[in-house]
Amino acid sequence: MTSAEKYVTAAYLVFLAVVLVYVVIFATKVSRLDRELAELTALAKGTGGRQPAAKPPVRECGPVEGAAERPVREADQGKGSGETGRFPQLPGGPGATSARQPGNSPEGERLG
Amino acid sequence: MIRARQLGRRFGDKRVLAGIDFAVRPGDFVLVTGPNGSGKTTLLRLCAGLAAPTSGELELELDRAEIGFLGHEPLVYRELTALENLDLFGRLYRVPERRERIGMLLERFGLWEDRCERAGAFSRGMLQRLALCRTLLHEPTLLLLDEPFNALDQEGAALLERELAELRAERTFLVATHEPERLGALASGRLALA
Amino acid sequence: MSTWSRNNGALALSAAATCLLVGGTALAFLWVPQDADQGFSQKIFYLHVPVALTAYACFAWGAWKAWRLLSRRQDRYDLESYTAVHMGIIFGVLTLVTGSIWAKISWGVWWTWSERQLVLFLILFLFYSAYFMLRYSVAPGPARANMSAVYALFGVVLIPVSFLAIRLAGTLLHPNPVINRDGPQMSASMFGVFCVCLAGMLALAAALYRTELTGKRLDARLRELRELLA
Amino acid sequence: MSYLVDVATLARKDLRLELRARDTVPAMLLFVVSALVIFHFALPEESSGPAAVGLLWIAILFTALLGLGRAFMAEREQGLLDGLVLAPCDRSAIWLGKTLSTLVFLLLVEAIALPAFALFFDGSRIGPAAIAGVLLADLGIATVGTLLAAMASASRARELLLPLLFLPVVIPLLVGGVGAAVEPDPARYLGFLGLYDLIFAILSWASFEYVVTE
Repeated sequence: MTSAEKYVTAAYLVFLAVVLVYVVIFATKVSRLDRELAELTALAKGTGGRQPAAKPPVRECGPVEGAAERPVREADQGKGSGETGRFPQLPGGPGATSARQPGNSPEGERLG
Repeated sequence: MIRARQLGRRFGDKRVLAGIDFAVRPGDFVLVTGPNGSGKTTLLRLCAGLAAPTSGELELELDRAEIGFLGHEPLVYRELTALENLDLFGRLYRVPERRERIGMLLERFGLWEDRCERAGAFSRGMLQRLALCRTLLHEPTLLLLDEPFNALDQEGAALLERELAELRAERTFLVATHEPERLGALASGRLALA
Repeated sequence: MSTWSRNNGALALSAAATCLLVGGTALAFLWVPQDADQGFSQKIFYLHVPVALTAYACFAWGAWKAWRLLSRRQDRYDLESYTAVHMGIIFGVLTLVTGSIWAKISWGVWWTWSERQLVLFLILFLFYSAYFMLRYSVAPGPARANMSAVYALFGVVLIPVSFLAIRLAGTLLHPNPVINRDGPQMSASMFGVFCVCLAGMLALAAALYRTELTGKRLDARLRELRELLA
Repeated sequence: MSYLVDVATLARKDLRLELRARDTVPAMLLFVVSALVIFHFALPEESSGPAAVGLLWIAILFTALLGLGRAFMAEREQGLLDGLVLAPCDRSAIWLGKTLSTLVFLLLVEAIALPAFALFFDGSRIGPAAIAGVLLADLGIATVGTLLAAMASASRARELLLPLLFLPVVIPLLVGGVGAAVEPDPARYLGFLGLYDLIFAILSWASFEYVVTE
């Protein structure tokens, strides 16, 4: 093999190596996604019913997520089940007329 | 004047505002209340156009010249004097009879003696008053005030209440505050964020 | 684009990429006559230049998506621009490696400042590495998307300007520039095979781009789901 | 017309801030002179040949980098960019105002740096073409640099990020500047610098709005 042939084959091998490394990195990413999905489906099964979500098991903060688990805020309670977040009812302030726009959905008093 | 449908804002993974619906019509005085971190400041920044919603829509019928925004930061240059700061923003907002208006505002907020003082030398309360002067400088039709009373002393708070009562008639307000009862009389509506 | 057509698109593209690349390389080594003056070493030409052109295509695609982001204001373009630039820098690094191998064969040195394409890719590599530094140091959100888009647009404008600068610098650094083969004269068959290799490389880039984009969208959706359920 | 008034207001504000604080220009001056001295000791035999011009240009680029690092310091530390973005003026006026003030600082520093270079190294290199090259390149440095400074100031590691963003983009300026000073017929290089300034000034002017708003 002349030196030129060695180098040309080396170039093609480098190209192949880079593509393979890329595929390997992408595979690890897919497996991480798969593990995460499994975790979430377990979470979903666990809180399928209406009772408030048990405090989710404290996950060690993976370098990617980073955000520590925050207890569910009251307003977000209805989020998962497709309702819009409702706000706690406030005793109507004296003379507080509602700045609500017409035709607001009755179930949540946004304002006033 | 402002209409929001399912307004939401997320910072990275943290969802600060979700599914907010509200409308503010001209002449309203809406109080925004809620604990720290409930997104009051973010809501005001969205209305001021300083931040873009990541979900939902926000309609604003005003252009920037008619909006007065008072945030946690006084938004004044510490190296410049009070007069120079107001003069800078006066020019940018093309305020007619700039000098008289600046003089009147400084007088009204008790900053006239310190007008040639560097803003850096001001106390936190004086900076808040200077920021209020800057916010009211161009007579905005919509006022977005984020906890305007913090760092104000007794006299400053009284000044502000008088000012708000005076402007209540012909201006629209969206005020985030921790003491809603202080402005309860003026309020025409309330938006509670949890 | 519905997910059905997106997944099949990636599949079709990768299939096209594999057969085009394998076919092109086979033709290049077995069927095409050797180059008159360069002999066997000219074969690397069928790899180095397609990879370089694909890198340009990826940067241009990233800039096009960035332009759409700034004009259309939809944040899905941010992810697409980011993935395209990511593809571009991968092919850019490949170009640098194969280019230095080509320099080693032709002139016996691993790096030469007289090969304009190579120097341009070095500058682009520096430029787009800063693109990723910028993205990692700004908090995710509309602000980051806008800035990355503006930077990607700068990049694509920088390519011709830098190439012009390198040509000017060429006469500056060493007055007698080495004869530089911008585009070697190729016989019809060589050009044909070259086009096959180029098409294969572009298809490969498109396939990788599509799959990586799906991966990133999956990431985003999972994060949303985690939030809803958490 | 009012656009220019805004630009003038903002530029005057920056100049007044600098006069009041007096921290950027003196620092840049000391930096450029000490850089030249260091280059003399670092490359003793180079200090007469054409490479000396290269040393001048390296000093100019890194001094500009120092100045640009401080360009949006006040706006970022006190959150003042919001104040400027809220103003009804066109956002590119903020960019143009800052570019003009940066340009003034750069010219002030070069008014000292060029004579110092002539003194330390050989003055024959500083011909009219070299000075024209420096001026044209300053335009490019100020326009692109201001936009990149605004980008870098939005990130956490702004001192680290600005050089990374800035240096690859100004390589063509370096080539044009050095070429204008060294080459016998500098016309091509000055033309190239002009082209660069034109292209990147328009691009920066058009895209600044997206860098400071969401």
